Amino acid sequence: MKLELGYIYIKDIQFAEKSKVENGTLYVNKEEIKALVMEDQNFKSVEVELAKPGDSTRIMPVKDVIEPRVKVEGPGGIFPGMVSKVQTVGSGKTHVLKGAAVITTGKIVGFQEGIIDMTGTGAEYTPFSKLNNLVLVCQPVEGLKQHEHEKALRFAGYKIAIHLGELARTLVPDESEVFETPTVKEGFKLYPELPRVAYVLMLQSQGLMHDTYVYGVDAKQSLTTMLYPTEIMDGAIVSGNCVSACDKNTTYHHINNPVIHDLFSEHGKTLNFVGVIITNENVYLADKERSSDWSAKLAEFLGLDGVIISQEGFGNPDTDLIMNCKKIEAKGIKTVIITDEYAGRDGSSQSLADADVSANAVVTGGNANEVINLPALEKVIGYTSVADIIAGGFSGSLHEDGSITAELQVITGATNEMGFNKLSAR
Amino acid sequence: MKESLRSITEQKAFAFCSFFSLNLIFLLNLSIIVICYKNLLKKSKRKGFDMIITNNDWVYEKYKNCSNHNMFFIEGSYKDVLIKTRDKIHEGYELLTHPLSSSLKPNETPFKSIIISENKDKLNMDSLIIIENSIMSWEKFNNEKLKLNFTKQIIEDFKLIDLTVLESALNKK
Amino acid sequence: MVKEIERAGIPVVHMCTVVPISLTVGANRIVPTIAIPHPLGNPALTMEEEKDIRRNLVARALRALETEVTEQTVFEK
Amino acid sequence: MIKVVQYINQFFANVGGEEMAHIPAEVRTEIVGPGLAFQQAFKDEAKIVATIVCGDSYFNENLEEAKKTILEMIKEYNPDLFIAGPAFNAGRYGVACATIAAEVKEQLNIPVLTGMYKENPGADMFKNKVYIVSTKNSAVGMKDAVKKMAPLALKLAKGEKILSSAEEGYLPNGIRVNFFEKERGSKRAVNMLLSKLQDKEFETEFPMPDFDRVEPNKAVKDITKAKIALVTSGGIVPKGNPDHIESSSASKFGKYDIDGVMDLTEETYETAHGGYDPVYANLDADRVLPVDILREFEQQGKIGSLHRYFYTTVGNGTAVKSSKAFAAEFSKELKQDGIDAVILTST
Repeated sequence: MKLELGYIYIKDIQFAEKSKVENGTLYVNKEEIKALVMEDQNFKSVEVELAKPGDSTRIMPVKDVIEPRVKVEGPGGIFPGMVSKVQTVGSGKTHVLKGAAVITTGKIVGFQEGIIDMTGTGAEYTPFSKLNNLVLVCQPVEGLKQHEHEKALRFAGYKIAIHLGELARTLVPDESEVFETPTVKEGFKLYPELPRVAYVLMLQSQGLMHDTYVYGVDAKQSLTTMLYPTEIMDGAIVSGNCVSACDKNTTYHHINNPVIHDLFSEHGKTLNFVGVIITNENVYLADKERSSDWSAKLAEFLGLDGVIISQEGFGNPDTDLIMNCKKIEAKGIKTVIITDEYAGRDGSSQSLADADVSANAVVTGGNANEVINLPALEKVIGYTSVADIIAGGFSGSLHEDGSITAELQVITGATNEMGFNKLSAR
Repeated sequence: MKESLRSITEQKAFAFCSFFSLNLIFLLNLSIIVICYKNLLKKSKRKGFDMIITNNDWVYEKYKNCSNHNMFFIEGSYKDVLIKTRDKIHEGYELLTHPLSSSLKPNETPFKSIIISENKDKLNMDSLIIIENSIMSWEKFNNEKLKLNFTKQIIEDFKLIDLTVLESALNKK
Repeated sequence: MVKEIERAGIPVVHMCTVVPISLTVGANRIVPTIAIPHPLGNPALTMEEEKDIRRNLVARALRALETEVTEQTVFEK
Repeated sequence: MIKVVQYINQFFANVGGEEMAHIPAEVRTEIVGPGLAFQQAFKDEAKIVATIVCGDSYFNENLEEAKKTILEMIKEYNPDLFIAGPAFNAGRYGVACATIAAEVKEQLNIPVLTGMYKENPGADMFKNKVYIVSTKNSAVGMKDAVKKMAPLALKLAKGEKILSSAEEGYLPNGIRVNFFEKERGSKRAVNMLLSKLQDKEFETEFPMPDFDRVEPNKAVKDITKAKIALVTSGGIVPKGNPDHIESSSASKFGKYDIDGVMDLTEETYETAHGGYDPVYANLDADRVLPVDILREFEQQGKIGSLHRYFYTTVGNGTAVKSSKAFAAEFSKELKQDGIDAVILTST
């Protein structure tokens, strides 16, 4: 399967009469976006705001971050089975508004967290402070239940991202990149000497506000299975997970999965990137056993030499991570696992809730309990009072002057477990 | 841990019941339990089905009369639920759901529901390691006492998340 | 703990319920016991029956101390 | 100007090799051996005002005495910073450096720094107590060691914030500190996998706990003559827990006299352990500490005798907290009391 990504680099975002992309600036008609969102009667009202790198702006609580893309050639559309029809994506050509993003924010439940600061200390810990963001602040109608509210917000984000992506359909990309994954047979023929490597991608799947969708299917209902890496670049996986801001994967993380990109950069040179094994992190322990059994079985069946495993979330996924690692190593397949840590505010506690001697190669995204101070910023998009009951924060977190003292775990994407950031710990 | 005298004697009675087959002492103990603690002890017990240990009244109300689950309601904290689960595992019950389910941290959500198997057996190593690590994780997070002022709405949100996360496992039946 | 006693030159038998942990911490002579809250007894039985179980377990521990071992050994009976 | 005292052994002070390892501690006011390299690195920010030279054998064989005299010597100069070594892979020298550094830090409360190869026994013993810079395994690595130790030493003396072990070059000490790498996590993972696949050396960013091995002792010749001692991590203590042993991660162990005690009863003994349901142990502590049976065996001549004292602590939690220090201490006592074998019970 072969896919060409055409990057249209976005350096600025402005409101304007007509939505269009012109020499690096994304112009957005505010009313047009509002009208689109309000098509969903679950919403009472919506605000549309801009947040650009360096602005003295704080966005919270952040539900999801989505990158505008459009399929210009090849079957299917972005977010298959979710927004577009169910069709196998991942081949042909896709254009990307690289440097832009749609951010959804909204109070689904009182305690939800997730901060993006566009400047100051907080900006260093989230990749989204470097993007030109269109932020949707949606108010639900009275009495809307959490399930419906979460779903409405999720789809609002996708809809607007797809709408903005359309603006790039006819543009000429500033830069293109081609990704190709051979079939297993071709792979053997093309790269007989290279080590066969796959990526085991663990998806959060624990229930309301903890779910991930693959071609529209809730991951907790699926057995471990395979994807071509390029399918993920067309939005085959989307996030419905909005708890534990620092290590949940946003839709932006999924569609720009760093492990996939870095494995492709070595593909055909030092390794043969065979594909992606996706597996879930269910509450039921028997599911954890079954899913990790299947990951190991698939890894063996594909004749792999090595895998990279990334988990998502805190606590119980450590058990799945160690199960996947142990069982795959037991097949004689070498593993490297990517995780983050909750080592306490002084860094002296046990980082993971599970451990095994076979997990001897670990990459860490940092200690999420580290306390940081976020300066007061001029503008806040979203709901300021939430910071008081924000995970990792405490009532003292939001000071009168608007500054916040809280743990790193309140920052969206801060200790991402796909290895999206450079933050680490020793 | 707010483990009152009531629940200690309740544990002893419960342990005796599960060991004896249906004979006089069992019935005697059961009746004693029923008489003394009927209102306090919102607990129903049928053999052969899995058991939900919870301090979330939404879970209790919803599933107390449901045919294929026993309920063990605890008026206490997230940690009390973990400690009760650990004692059960020490007695040979098996853990069916992960005690650290959901991404909510142990010093944030006050509610936790856990399912254990009803069929007693030899000590289950995996269950033991998971419950002990979960208790250590609870201790680790609660080094920092979060001074969170929960409104009624937020308490209900936490109850809802605990219920829905539990149901993502219950629908397995 | 068991390793430090062994290191001090005193033969030691580790009577414990969770054998895998005992192996992990390096015990060389291990006797598996009944249950965590009551390793050398069983409250469901009479006092005499409990003492009998305890007697067998302790006897087995003494036998373990009298047995030469070259590696970690679990004395099942 | 930061005043520094450095500790080195007989070899680095050019007194001699193993044959001179017995020399007691002495003070030199001129700069000696590695001190030159350190002084150059300090330029005028710090000055080595004295160097303590001590033989490795002397230090390790007269531990208490050596520690006391060296502390006195150091106090005289009341330095702002104390440096020991670097010891590279010299075992006894490494243990001496780490021991004296920890002692100075504890007693004199001044910043201390030492350095050695990561496999030096001194490293494992003290890396969680004092900063130990990771050096090469021989004196060939002196230049590199000073390049790492000098700046970190100055930072410690000036009370500046100490960054992660990866940035400052000290051995990981169990305290996780965040920092920004050059490459993103996924790239580091790919590189790590490639090294692992090619069986090249790589460094995990989060080490999993592991356990070393101790060989089994010879069996007891004649159990009927043997003096048996009881030890437990199940937390059995006299009623009321007189020494207040904590219910988890205990900070002490108990030593209790059971002379004449034939049976542990609900009125006399209980458990302090917080890691399991205490009901059964409180009802009859023999279920954890089999005193009743051992007394029976003692009378029947099946064992020589049951030791007068039993030792107890609380080993709470699946990852059994290595109460290494307790066991090392009471094992010495057991040895002195002529104990032939120990029965250790755990819950």
